[in-house]
Amino acid sequence: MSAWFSDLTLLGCFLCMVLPIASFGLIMIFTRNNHKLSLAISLLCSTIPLMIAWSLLYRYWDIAEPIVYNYDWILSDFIKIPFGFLLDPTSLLMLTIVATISWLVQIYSIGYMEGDPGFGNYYAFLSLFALSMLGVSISSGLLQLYICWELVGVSSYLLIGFWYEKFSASEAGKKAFVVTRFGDVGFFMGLAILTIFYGNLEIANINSAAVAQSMPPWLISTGALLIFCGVMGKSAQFPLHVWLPDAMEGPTPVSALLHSATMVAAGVFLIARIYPFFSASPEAMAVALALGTITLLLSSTIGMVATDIKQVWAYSTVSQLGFMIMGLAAGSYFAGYFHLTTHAGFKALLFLCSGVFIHHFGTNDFFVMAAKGGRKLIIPMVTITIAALALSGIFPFSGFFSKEAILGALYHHPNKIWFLMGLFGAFLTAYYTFRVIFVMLFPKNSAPEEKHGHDEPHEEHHGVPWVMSIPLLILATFTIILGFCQGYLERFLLGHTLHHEHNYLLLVSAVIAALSGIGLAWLDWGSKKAKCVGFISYVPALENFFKEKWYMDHFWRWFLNAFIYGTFSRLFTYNDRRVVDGGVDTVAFSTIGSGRLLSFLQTALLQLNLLFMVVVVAGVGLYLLMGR
Amino acid sequence: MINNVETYLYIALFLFAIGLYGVLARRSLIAVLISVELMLNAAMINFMAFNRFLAPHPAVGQIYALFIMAVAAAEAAIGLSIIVAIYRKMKSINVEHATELRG
Amino acid sequence: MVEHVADFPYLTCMLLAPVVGLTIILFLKEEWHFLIRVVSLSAAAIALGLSIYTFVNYDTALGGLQFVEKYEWVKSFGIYYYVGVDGINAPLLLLTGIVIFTGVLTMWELENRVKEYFAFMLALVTGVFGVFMSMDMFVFFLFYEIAVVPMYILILIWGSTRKIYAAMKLTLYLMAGSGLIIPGILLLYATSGINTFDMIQLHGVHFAPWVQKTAFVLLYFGFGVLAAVWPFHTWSPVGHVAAPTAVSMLHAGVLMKLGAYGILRVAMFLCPDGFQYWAQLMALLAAVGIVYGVFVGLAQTDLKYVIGYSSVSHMGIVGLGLATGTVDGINGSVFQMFAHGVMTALFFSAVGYIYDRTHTRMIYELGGFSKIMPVASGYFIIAALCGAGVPGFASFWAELLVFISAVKVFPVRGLIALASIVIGALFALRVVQKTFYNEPNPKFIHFKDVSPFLGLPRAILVATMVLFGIFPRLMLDLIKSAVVPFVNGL
Amino acid sequence: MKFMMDLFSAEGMATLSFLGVVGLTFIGALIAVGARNIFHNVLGLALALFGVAGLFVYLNSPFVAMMEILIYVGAICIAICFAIMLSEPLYLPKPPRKPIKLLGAGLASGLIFAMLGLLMKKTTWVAATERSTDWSITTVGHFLLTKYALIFEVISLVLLVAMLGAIVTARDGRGET
Repeated sequence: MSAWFSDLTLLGCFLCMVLPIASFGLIMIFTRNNHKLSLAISLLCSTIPLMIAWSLLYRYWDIAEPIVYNYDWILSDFIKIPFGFLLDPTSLLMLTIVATISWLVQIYSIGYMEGDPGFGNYYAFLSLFALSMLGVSISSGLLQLYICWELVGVSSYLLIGFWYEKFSASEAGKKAFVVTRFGDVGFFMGLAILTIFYGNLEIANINSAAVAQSMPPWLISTGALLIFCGVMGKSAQFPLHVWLPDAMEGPTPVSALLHSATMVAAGVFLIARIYPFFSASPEAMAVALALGTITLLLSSTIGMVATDIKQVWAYSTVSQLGFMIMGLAAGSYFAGYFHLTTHAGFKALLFLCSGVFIHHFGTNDFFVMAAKGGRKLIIPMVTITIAALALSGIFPFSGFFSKEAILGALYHHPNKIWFLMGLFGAFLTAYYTFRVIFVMLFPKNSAPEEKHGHDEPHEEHHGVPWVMSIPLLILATFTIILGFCQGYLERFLLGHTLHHEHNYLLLVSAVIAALSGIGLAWLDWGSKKAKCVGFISYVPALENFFKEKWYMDHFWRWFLNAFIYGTFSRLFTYNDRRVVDGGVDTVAFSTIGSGRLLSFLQTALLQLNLLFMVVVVAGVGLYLLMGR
Repeated sequence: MINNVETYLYIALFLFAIGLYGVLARRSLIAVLISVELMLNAAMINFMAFNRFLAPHPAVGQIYALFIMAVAAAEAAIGLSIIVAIYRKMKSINVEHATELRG
Repeated sequence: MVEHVADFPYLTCMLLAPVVGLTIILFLKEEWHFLIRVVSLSAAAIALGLSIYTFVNYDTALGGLQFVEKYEWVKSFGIYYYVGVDGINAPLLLLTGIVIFTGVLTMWELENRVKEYFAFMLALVTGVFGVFMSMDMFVFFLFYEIAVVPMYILILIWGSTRKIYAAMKLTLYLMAGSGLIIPGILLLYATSGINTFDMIQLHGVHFAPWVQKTAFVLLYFGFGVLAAVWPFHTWSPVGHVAAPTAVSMLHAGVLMKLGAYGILRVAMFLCPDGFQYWAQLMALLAAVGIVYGVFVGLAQTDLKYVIGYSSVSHMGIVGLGLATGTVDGINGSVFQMFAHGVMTALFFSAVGYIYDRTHTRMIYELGGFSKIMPVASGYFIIAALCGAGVPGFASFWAELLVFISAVKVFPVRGLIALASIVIGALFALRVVQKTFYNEPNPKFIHFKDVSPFLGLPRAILVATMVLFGIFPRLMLDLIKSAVVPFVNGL
Repeated sequence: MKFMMDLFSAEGMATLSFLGVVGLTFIGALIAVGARNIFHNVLGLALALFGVAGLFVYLNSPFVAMMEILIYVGAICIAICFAIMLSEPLYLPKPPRKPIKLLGAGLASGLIFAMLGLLMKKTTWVAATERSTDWSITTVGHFLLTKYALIFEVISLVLLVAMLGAIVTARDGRGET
C-alpha cells in the first residue's frame, strides 16, 4: 500500500479515480440540497485531476516506454481482471482532453445551471462522468475499460434524462442507454471470446500479441469486429447513431462534454487504444471504413436540413466521428486521433456557444435566435465563428490540420473512392456549418417589434456571465493554436515526426471542397439576395428523406415494436399466462373438478357409510376364513 | 359351561352384534351412543374372559377392563356434550339430519 | 473436506437468535407494537452480527468447513445436527442476515397484527438459516420445509392482489418440489450403504450412475421449483406480487436462493456424474429462463410483476453459472445469488414504500415520482441499474463471470443469454421512465419523501451492493476457496 | 332328566343363575336397541350392564363388577339421562321406521356375527402355561401403581381432557340462546 503514496504518478492516477467518485458520493448522500457546497466539492474534485493530467502530460512528454501499474481486482479461475493504469501517449493525451474539457464545462455550468433545483445532482452526475471517462482513458485492461465504458453509459443516461419531467428527455436517456447497450453487448461478447481463447486482456499485451501475430487471425477479426460493435454504439456510427441527436435533450453543457467532445469520442479512442490489434484485422478495418463513410454522409445530409441548432451540431458530431473512424480505418492512427483532439476542442466550443444562445433566448431554433438578434452577443458569436471555421477545415484553425491529415490518409488508401467520399463529406460539413453561421450573422427578416412583443423577460436577462465566457475564450484559444502543435503531437504520439510530402493536389482539393461548401452556403443563406432555402430543396424527395433522418428512427421504432414488443414479448407473455400457468391451473382445477365429480359418494349418511364398511369387513373376513 | 372361555366369547359376540345393529339402525344419536356402550361392554367381556381363562397373570385383564371403562366414560362425556351441542345447533339429534358435510 | 470445530457455537446462536426472539414475542401483548418491533429487530441484529462475524472471520487460507458443530441426533438413521460454514454458504448467511434485518426495518410501519407478523417472519428466517448452515441432508430438508410453511400464512394474511390464489399456488408448487426432493434424498440415503445423512460423508460414496442420474434430476427439479427454473417459475411473480413487502424481500432475496443452493449443495455435490449428464438440460432451461424473463417482464404493468420476472431472469443466470460446472461459473453463480438477493430486496423495499403510500403499483398510474420522493425513487433507480447489470454494483461481477464461462462452455446458449441483457436494460429503464420520470401524477403530489430512518434499510442494501461492487475480492476470494475444491470433486 | 336334576345341585344353581344373568344381559341389550322410547333404551342399557357385571362375578372379578355398576350404571346411564333431558323432547311424534334400513343393519350385524363366530370357532384357545392364581384386588391395585402406573396416569389424563373437552363443546353457543 505504501507504493500508492510514494510513487507520485501512481498517486495521481489513483486520485483521478478516487476524487470524482468521492465527490459523487458526498454530493449524492450529504449535500444534494446545498448547491454552493456541492459546487465546491465538485470543482475541487475536478480541478485536482486537471492539474494531475497536465502535470503528467508535461512529465511524460518524452515518454519512451508505457508505464503500467496492475493490481488484482478479481481473481477467479481463468477470468482474471486486473485493476490498473496504463500511461502512454494515447492515454495521457485523452486524460488531458477529458480533464480539461470536463473542468471547463463544470465552470461553464455554474452560469448555465444556476438556479436549477437539481443543481447538486447535476454536479454529482458530472463527477460520475469524470470518473468513468478518466477511467476509460487510463485503464490498463480491456475489461476494466469496459467497466468504465459502461459507467460512461450510465452517467450519460442520468445526464440526458436530467430534466426527467420532460417526456422527450427521459425517453432520450432511455434510448441512449439501450442503443449503446446494444453495441456494448457486442463489445462484451468480443471480450468474452478474447478471454476464452486468449486469456490476458491487458491492452499492452493484446497489442503486442497482435503485432507479433501470436494470435490466430480469425480471433483477431472476430474480436475486433465485436469490439467495433461497442464503438458503433458509443461513437454513434451507422446504424446505431440514432441515439445521439436525441441525446441533445440534456442540458447543453452536457451535450458539449459528453455528446460531442469526450464520451462519444470514447469509441474512437478505443480503436486508437488497441490500434495495433485492430489494424491487424483487414476485415475489421474494411467494415470500419465503410461504416464510417456511411455515417459521415448520412449525418451530414441530415445536418443540412435540421433547424434546431443543437441537432445540427449533433449531426455534425456524428459525421466528424465517422470521419475519425475513416481516418483510423484508412490506416493512420495519428490522423484519427489528432482529429479527435482538435474536434474535442472546437466541438465543445460550438456547443458551449450555442448554449449561451439557448440560455439567452430560450429557444433551440437558430432561425428564431437570428431573428431575435443573436449576433449582438459578441463573444459567443465570434467564438462560434472560429469554431465553425475549424469545423469546416479552414486554415489556420485546428480542424484544417486534422482534416488534412485524415484526407491524406484516405488519399493513400488504394481505393480512391473513400477519398472522394471524404472530400464530399468535407464539402457538406462546410455547407451545413456555415448555413447556421450565415443565418445567425445575417438575419434576413429580423422583426424588432415582434421581439418586443413576447420576449420582455429575456430583455432584462443579464449579458453573458464571465463563468460562461471564460471557457469559450479558452477553448477558442485552443482551437487556434492546436493546429500548429501537429508536429509536437506527432512526436509525442508516434515517437517521430511524419515525413510531410507536400501534396498540392490534396491540399488544394481539400481547401476547394471546404470553400465551395462555404460559398454555396453563402449563396443559399448568406448573401443579401439569398432565398434562404437550401439547394437540397430543389429535390423535394431527397429533402424529405433527409428530414426524416433517412428513416433510421422509424426503422428502429418499427423493429422495437414489431419484434421486441410485438412478437417476442407478447408471445412469451401469452405463453406464460396461457400455456405454462394455464397448464398448471388446469391441473389444479381438474383435481378440484374430479374431487367434485366423486363427491356424490359423500352422502353424509353416516350409518349407510358404516354399513358398507361393516359389510365389506365382514365379507372379506368371511372369505378369508372360508378359504382355510 | 360356566368355566369355558367360548361361552363368554359367544355372549360377548352376541352383545356386540346387537350393539352394531343398534348403531346401524337407530336414528337418535343417543340411541347410537347407547349401542356403542353395548359394543364396548362386549369387548370388555372378552378381555375379562381371556383374563380368566388364558392370560398368564390375572391382574392384566382387569386393568384393561378398568381402562376401557375410563375411556368409555370419557367417550360418553364427550359424545353427550357433542350431542347436546348438535341439538342446540340443528334442533334435532337425528343422525340423518346431520348432513352438513355432504359433497 | 477439512473441518474446523468452532470454539463457540456461533452458528447455533445465529440459528437460535430468531427462535428466541420469536418466543419472546409470543409472550408479549398484541398492543405492544413498539416492543415487538424492537425485539424482532434485535433478534435480526444479533443474527446479522453473527453472520458478519462468520463472514469476516472465515479463514480462506485454511478453507474447508469452519465453525463446525456436530451432534448426534437420531443415531439409528444417521441423522446429525451438523452445521458449518464454507465459502459457498458464508455469503448466503450474510445475505440472509442483511435481508432479515432490513426486512424488519422496512416493515416498521406495519399496524395490522404486528405480533403474528414478526413471529412468522422470524420463524421463516430460522428455517432459512438452518438450510444454509446444515451439512446434514435430513436436517437440511427439515429446515427447508420450516422455511416454506410460514410463507403461506404470511402471504395469506398480510398479502394483496389475489393473495389466496398466490399463497395456494406457491405452497402447492413448493410442496410438489418437496415431493421430488424427498425421493431424491431417500434414494441417495438408501443406496449409499453407510446409513448416514451426513453430506460430507455421502460425498465420499461413489453412487452408481443410474442412482446419480435419477437422484440428480429429482433434486434438480425439486429445488429448481424454488429457484424458479423455467418452466416452474410462474409461482414466483404471482407470489412476489401478493406478498407483503418484507416477505417479498425475503422471498425473492433469500428463499429463491435456497433452491439454487440446494441444487449446488445437494444435487451437484452428491451426484457429480448425474450433473454431467444433465448439465446440457440445465443450461438450456437456464438460458431460456434468462431470455424469457426479460421478455415477459417487458410487457408487465404491475411494478412487482416486473421485478418478479426480472428475478426469474436473474435466477436463470445463477442456473447458467451452475450448469457450466467451472470454477468461474460457480463463483459467478454464488456471487449472483448474493448480489441478486440484495438487489431484489432493494427493489421490493423501494416499491413497498411507494405502494404503502399510493396503494397502487400500476406503472401507468404512477409517474414523476422522482419529483415527489427523490430519495425513495433514487433507491429504485439504483436497483434498476443493478438489474440492468451496471458496473459498480456487485451483480455486474457475477454476471460477467457467469456469462464469460457460459460462452466458453455452452457457446450458443451463452451468447443468446448474453444478448438478452440489452432487453434487460430496456426493461429496467422502461419501468424507471414510466414510474419515476415525466410529469408527476397530481393525485400523489402531496406525499412525503422517505424519512432517514425508514430509508436506512435501503441505504444498507445499497451500501452492500456498492461495497462488493467496488471490492469484489472481499466476496470472491471467499467463494473461490470453497468452489475450487468443489469443482475438483465434480 | 339328568339335566333337570343337575339344576338343583350347587353347580346346577350356579349354572341356572349364570343363565339368568346372561338372559338379563340379552334382554337388557335387546331393549336398549329395540325400544322406540329413548328412555326405555337407557333402562335396557342399565339392565344389560347389570348382567355384564354379573358375568364379571362369574369371571372371578367382583371388583371390576362393582366398578361396572358404579361407573356404567351409576355414571354413564345417568349422564345419558341428562343428555336426553337436554335434547329433543320425548313427546314429539317420531318418524316411521324404514324397514330397508333395519334389514340392512340386521344383515350387516349378522354378517359380522357370522364372521366373528367362525373366527372364534376356528381358533384354538390355548391357555398360558404358567398362570398365576392371584386374583385379589390388592394385586390389581399394586400393579396399577407400579407396573401399569403409566396407564393409570394416562387414564386420569384422558378423563381430564375429556372433561375439558366436554365443557368446551357443550358450552359453545350458550351465550346466543
